[in-house]
Amino acid sequence: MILPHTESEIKEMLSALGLSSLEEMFYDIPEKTRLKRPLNLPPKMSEAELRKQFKQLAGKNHPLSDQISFLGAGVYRHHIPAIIPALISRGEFATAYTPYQAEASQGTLQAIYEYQSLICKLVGMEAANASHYDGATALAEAGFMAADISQKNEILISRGVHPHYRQVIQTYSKGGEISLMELPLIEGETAIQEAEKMVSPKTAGIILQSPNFFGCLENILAFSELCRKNKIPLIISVNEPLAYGILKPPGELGADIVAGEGQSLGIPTSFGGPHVGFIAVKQQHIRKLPGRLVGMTLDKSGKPAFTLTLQAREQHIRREKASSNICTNQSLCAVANAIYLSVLGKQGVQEAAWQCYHKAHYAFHEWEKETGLTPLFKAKFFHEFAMQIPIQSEKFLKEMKKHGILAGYPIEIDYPEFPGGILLTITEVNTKEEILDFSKKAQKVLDLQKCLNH
Amino acid sequence: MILPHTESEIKEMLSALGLSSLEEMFYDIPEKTRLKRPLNLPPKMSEAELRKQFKQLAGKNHPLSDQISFLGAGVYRHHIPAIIPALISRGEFATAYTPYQAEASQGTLQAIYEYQSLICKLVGMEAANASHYDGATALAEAGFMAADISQKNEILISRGVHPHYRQVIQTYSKGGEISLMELPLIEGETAIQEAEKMVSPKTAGIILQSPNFFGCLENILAFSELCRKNKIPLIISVNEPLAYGILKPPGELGADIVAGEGQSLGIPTSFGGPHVGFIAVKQQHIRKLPGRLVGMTLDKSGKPAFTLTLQAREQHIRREKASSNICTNQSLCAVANAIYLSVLGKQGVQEAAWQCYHKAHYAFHEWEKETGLTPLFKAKFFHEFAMQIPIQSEKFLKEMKKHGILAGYPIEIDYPEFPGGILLTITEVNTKEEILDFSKKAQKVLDLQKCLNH
Amino acid sequence: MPEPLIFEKSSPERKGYLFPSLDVPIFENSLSSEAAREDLPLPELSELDVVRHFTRLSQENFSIDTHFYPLGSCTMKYNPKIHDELASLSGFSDLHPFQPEDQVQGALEIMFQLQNLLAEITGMDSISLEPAAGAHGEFTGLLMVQAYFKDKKESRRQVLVPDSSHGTNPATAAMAGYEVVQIPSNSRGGVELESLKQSLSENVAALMLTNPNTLGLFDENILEITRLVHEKGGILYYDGANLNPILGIARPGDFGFDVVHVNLHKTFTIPHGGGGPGAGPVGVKKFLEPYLPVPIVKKKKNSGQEWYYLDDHYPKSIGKIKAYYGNFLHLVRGLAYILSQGAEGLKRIAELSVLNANYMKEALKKYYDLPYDRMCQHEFVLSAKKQKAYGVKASDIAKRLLDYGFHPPTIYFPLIVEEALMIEPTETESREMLDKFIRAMIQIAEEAEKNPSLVKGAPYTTPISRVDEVLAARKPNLCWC
Amino acid sequence: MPEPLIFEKSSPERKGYLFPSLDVPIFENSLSSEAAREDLPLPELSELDVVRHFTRLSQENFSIDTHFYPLGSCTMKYNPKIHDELASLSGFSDLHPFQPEDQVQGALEIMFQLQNLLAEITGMDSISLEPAAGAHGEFTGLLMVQAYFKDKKESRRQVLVPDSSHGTNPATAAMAGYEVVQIPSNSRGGVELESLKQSLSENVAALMLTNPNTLGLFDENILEITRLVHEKGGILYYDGANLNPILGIARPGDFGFDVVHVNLHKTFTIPHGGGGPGAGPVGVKKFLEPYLPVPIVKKKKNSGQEWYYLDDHYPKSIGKIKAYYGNFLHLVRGLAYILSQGAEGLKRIAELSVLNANYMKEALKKYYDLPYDRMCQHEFVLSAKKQKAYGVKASDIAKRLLDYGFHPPTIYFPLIVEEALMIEPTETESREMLDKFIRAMIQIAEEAEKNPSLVKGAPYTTPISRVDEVLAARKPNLCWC
Ligand SMILES: Cc1ncc(COP(=O)(O)O)c(C=O)c1O
Ligand SMILES: Cc1ncc(COP(=O)(O)O)c(C=O)c1O
Repeated sequence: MILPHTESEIKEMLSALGLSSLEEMFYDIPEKTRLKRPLNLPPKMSEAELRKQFKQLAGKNHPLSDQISFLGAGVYRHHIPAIIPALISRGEFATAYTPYQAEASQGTLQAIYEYQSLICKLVGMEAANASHYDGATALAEAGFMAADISQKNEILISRGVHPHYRQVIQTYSKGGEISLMELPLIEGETAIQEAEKMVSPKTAGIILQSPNFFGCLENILAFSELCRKNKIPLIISVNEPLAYGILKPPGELGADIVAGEGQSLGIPTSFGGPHVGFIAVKQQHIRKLPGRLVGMTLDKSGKPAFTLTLQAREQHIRREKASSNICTNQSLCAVANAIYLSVLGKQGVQEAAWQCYHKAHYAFHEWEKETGLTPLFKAKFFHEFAMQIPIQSEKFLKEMKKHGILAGYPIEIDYPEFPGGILLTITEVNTKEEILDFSKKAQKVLDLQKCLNH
Repeated sequence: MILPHTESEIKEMLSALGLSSLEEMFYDIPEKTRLKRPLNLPPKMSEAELRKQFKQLAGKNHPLSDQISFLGAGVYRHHIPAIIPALISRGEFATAYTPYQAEASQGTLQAIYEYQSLICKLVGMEAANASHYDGATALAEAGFMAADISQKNEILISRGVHPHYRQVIQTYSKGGEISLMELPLIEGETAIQEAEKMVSPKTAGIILQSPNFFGCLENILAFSELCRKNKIPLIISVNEPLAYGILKPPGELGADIVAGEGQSLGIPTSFGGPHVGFIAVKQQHIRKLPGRLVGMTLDKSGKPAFTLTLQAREQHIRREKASSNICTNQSLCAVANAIYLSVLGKQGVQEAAWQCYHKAHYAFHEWEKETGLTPLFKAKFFHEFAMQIPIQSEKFLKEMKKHGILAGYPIEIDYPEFPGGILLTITEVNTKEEILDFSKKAQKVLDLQKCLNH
Repeated sequence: MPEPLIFEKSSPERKGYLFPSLDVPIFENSLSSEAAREDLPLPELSELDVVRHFTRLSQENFSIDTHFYPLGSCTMKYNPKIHDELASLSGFSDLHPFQPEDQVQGALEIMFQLQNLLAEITGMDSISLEPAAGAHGEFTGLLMVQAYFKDKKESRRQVLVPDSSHGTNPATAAMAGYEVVQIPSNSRGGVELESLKQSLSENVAALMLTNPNTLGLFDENILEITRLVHEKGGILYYDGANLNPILGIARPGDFGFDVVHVNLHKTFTIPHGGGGPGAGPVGVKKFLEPYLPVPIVKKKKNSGQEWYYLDDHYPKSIGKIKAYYGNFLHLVRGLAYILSQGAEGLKRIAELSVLNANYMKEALKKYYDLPYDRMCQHEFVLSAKKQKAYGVKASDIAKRLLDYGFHPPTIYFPLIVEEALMIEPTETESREMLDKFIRAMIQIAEEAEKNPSLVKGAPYTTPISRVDEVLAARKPNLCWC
Repeated sequence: MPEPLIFEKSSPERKGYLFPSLDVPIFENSLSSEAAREDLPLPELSELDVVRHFTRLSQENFSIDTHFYPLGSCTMKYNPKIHDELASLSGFSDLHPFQPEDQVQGALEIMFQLQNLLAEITGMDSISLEPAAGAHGEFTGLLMVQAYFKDKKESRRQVLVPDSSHGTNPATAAMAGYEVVQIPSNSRGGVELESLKQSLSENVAALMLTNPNTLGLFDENILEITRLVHEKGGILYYDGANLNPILGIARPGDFGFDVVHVNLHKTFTIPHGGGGPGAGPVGVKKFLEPYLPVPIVKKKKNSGQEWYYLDDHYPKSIGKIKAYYGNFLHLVRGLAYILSQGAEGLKRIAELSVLNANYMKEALKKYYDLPYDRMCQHEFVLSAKKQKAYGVKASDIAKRLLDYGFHPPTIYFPLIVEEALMIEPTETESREMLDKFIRAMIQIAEEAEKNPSLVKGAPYTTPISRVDEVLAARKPNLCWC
């Protein structure tokens, strides 16, 4: 990319300023800190060279579509309708910024208003913010919100919450006055009995994830009763919003705050980002929501119009008293979510969810029967479940990879209590053939290892 | 893609028509010819299945970018700025049709007006049509035009014109009353002395290509003098418009009609299509031009505006008296050309052309020196030249392919008089490294063959 | 604020694109001053200038992606985005037509499959994918007809076309060297049989027919027509631009047609690109196969493997009709469409395109004159006769529709209907959209009566007001000089 | 005709997307009625409905691709299309964050290289690419500061921010648990040194500074400021949102800053996406490295081969600040930008962004109040004080600019300037464009004087007229129910 200024224009512009060199514009910078050498960067590349270079770099990676993958663990492969990249790449969406000037930004504003509404409908809530960095940071800020609502500072968080999310909320908590206590799991589900014991007058709220990191469905209702009894908010973390195409949504089960990740809804896995978080709440909490909100209003002539609203919560007005420091969010990904939920619509989202469900259950029973893998838990699941490998999981995964299969996520990285456990995810993208292929290859790998051990 | 109608809508709509089944709408079709069976087609595929299937099919091909290629022969690889696909894929350009309603089509109309102007500037003419199917059909219709202008019917066409183009004009000529006579070549250039002899009172015009199929630059000036003397139009066929970034354009050398191919200007090679043709003329011939024309005019309020014009030449008004039957043309490719010429601009087009020129001449001398190849002709060239292979060209090309190099086009397919000749093209896309690699591999191949022959 | 011309945005020495630097020595013995050009009067802009210019221009268009676009005879249906994604795979777009066969097996397979599927859909025996558009297909078809008769040593000089035919039909026939004889339509909008009989003779090479015709009507006498022409040894040419409404319902081949062209850019969802590119494959019955343009894609077994190849061993071929092998990337799109629909899907397309058209026709016929009041197929033609009484022409109605946010129908075609408004909704539009358009048309009919100058002054909401076409033609300005 | 809501376009049972059919048996022992949801109140549309809806919505936006967009503090420069092409390569977009290292070497190489180049550009020792935006980077930075002092067993409770600072600075400091102390600006727009001295103490953890600051002014006392803070053991935090004008000219690290965040979505051309996503890498000096969020990309030799890996062996790390490793696809874009510019190119960017800003400032200062009349850097802040005398506010001027086809500047920020208009042209705009904008601003200044109600009633040309923000806040309607 080349800048538009020609040499003669530069001269003319300088002379309009009464200057004779570009350098003079920088005389406010102390002389001794002005860089006396060129930055040490590689020589500049033309567009064609860039393309070549990045194709080479991309070629050093091994995309999921070129292999069989049962990796999930918070980031899910789903079919992405072709219209999504086609629409969000439109310059008018991609190269606009925060819609501060409503009259010049109705496109973004309406799309985000629709996004907020669609998310609310999916998870059964009444208001959602205009997106957050990702599910993990959304959860962390939902934690702050809970503390703000209950005016307490000890949060009980389930060990079933995605490990990265727990790490992030841990990091965030160092700033605020929040402390975290972990709710243990029993058979893959958060132990309600333990939670009952742990709740105290200091408790600011409870965080569960459902389906949780192991894919198990949590008993949200039981926890919401516990929370209601103690007048503290229940926060549900959602990694896989598509599950709520068929599952009763947290909003209906008594969640006060739903903090989630929208990657599943039309966003590529992208080596982890950009993805998109959201925080959705019941009506009474809207003024505590962090981040931007788009509201529907009227214009001067009485026509419906959209605008950023309740900005008094935000940093650019409230500064240190703001509900959060978030400014730039993940708007374009939110638009992708809105397009996804619109084009799949009611039936498509249900279909996608049911396919995940049936395929995952098919795989579960097939693998239980045909391979040496055994289920780690008995809990109900959506499209993800943990299994025990009779050999070292690292070994197993490596061998399976040689057969062209990414055979899941080794749980013990985060849960030393489950050595040899792997987390397996099946979505509508996986085929029966792939599931059967897994069986065959897993048997082969395990047989060989048994043989070698003898 | 699913149609919008729900079952209940279909019922309601049918009943609005007083019908009880969809079938009844087709009762005008004689019963016995109504298809009684489903069409014999593969089962329908979802978007995801389509994507998989076509990726597989694409995977069975070997794109140019994954190898070293010196193939040209009328279709040229050049760097394509990323903005071209980004802009022409915009729905407003891609999913509009012929701009019959000017007020709703100023985008397309202005872009095409700019295209016409840019093409004129590149080849030195005064008016161009809004595109043609490709260079070959443009040339054929330019031939008809010439016959129309001179009111004669025998066209002299150089043997240096692209063989496909000659075949196409041959095919086209079967319709009209045109007959073709071939102008022979001497040393790769069209023989002016022969032409002088062949011109007769029946001659309707002369067709040359420059640079011609062998890459040689023709002496346009000499032919234009001959044509002027005989009051017949000179038609210049252009395969590689980029050459006119540095070469004196045909318009300045006396061409009356320039018929060309725009693929070089921002269009991928695409296995041969869609590409885009154009016909450009001097002002006095505009009413004989086939195809659409966009003109600049004013709107009711006096503002500049664009519209299709001189439509009285066209089939939808003149029917059998039209100057051509063309209706749908290659509009979107023309817009791509316009973007290409705009973003490269004066300097970029010159730079691209010079790079082609210098690289091709470097390769020519390098290969002449370092390999057993010898130049077939002594004529000046732009970025393409013919060389003699000391072994069977088929053999040579096959062996070179094994080394990852597409080593040009075997001329003898079309020119039996040059057995063992290959046509080599070097554009700005080729690197010095590739050129040197060719030398190395060509030596290897030839040495081995020599060895085997002994 | 319409956009200035790209030339007006130019500034000397500005650059928009950077090339890798030259990695070979400059060739010293360079171009002579006779050979080198002096000036290159192209504009000079930055990349941003160009992006902004063409983005803004695009926004001045109506298009399917932004507006209902019921342009009759053009089948402006939705163009699925997935097709663009597939066509842009480098395994397709980055192929050279002269690459060796082993490097393009996937491309050839696509063409082979499309040839077969189009043959099945049209009821023909063989397909050429070479023509670039419908009119190009017509020309190809007539050249085959010509070659056939030449081969049979028959000299037939005439081609018959109904007066309702598309302009390309007579224009093509003339281009192919034929004398064009026009056949009038009967009161049902079909071919007037008596005239046809009178015009038929040993001098007639072919009848070119669109059926459903450009009035959107299916000619009930189709079998009689084909019989009559065949009886006189003539060839039946089917203009398949209107194939949409009979997909899976009936096949031109089964009516007796010998040559068919189809417009992939109409029925088969290739985006129209502001006027092209399209693709106009041609199908023929067995007896015309020898004349097909070359090459045709064939399949053989090569040491047990399937092997696709380009066959140009057709000694009687009319030759090449276009350089290389057709608008290949569009063939990718066309195939993708057929595969995404299957047999049932294609039939459904036909049915719903016809349903949509009839639904609109019935709703509008009270407000606009309907010259042929019968079941239509994918489109129907109204006349603005009634409105003309108030001084409002079809073109005025068209312009006024723009203010209602609709692209207008095709107007003044077919020529046999006075003040024609030719409406083709296509099957991809929902009933709500049809209803909205119907309401707008009714409102305009009212405006025409009560406030004709309002309609005649339209459009009011477009980037420019009505253009001066007379000025454009009187002083043609085709190039910015 | 603004576009209806997507919900209003819904029709029961309509479908927009087809899945491959289920290829496994249905799991019979299905969801219980307590677990299963009853209704899913999502809209039902066709693919065309959705394409048309969002295409039309997009057209209601101003954007860089369509309009000059001199939104101060946001660096709305051109976003090269090639970057989008590169980021969409499946070798990048189709990677899972938990794929084994050997399958993502290219991705890690990109991150490694970007870490190094950003370190060089900012003059820092180490970079984390994890933060998703500027504010996120600030938070990361302050948590590191906190961890550092905790480690040193120092308890420092205050963070200083100038009154000209961006809102995220104090908000972040508060979020990180600090007491925020605001430092006033001096008459040159810089930090008031006396106040700074008075505020400094052993209780101050850090000073957060934007320099050039949000007035677009470079604080000439920068070395004195960093010296003073360091003297008291405080940390110097650099808000790098305004890095653009000093690229290759000077480096925050060389001024003495210890922590820096940069906004890849400003300086480094990541498209802003209507509000995000962005990317806000953070750089630190050596002594803060142990506290960096994990993981960091490292390189080693693996049996002679270069090998990239994710290193999370940072026992003192503040932990993770985001799931996975940052907004990776944006890192691809950021790296592409740096590589496309090289050292010279980056410096040129700085120079021309400053030239553009000063050029506009000089042209406009006769018509608008310029509170700090000195050389500016990439942006400058005018005040609509003069116009306010006629009842015309900064927001009115902003709205009126829309009618002239320009996106307005940032308004009412920084807070220390009354009726602020903060203009950042960026280097990718040509002088013609600046001149056009200048003319519009001058014309509006005239209108404000002669016809203030014209300006106060603006805009007149946008899809909607001025929105009722009071209503929006009084009766918040955040969800279509
Ligand atoms: C009935 C009919 N025949 C022929 C054509 C010509 O097709 P094309 O425009 O692709 O050349 C058209 C379309 O324009 C048409 O509608
Ligand atoms: C000076 C300054 N600091 C910080 C930020 C915050 O960056 P972000 O919006 O990426 O969180 C911005 C931009 O909004 C800014 O302009």
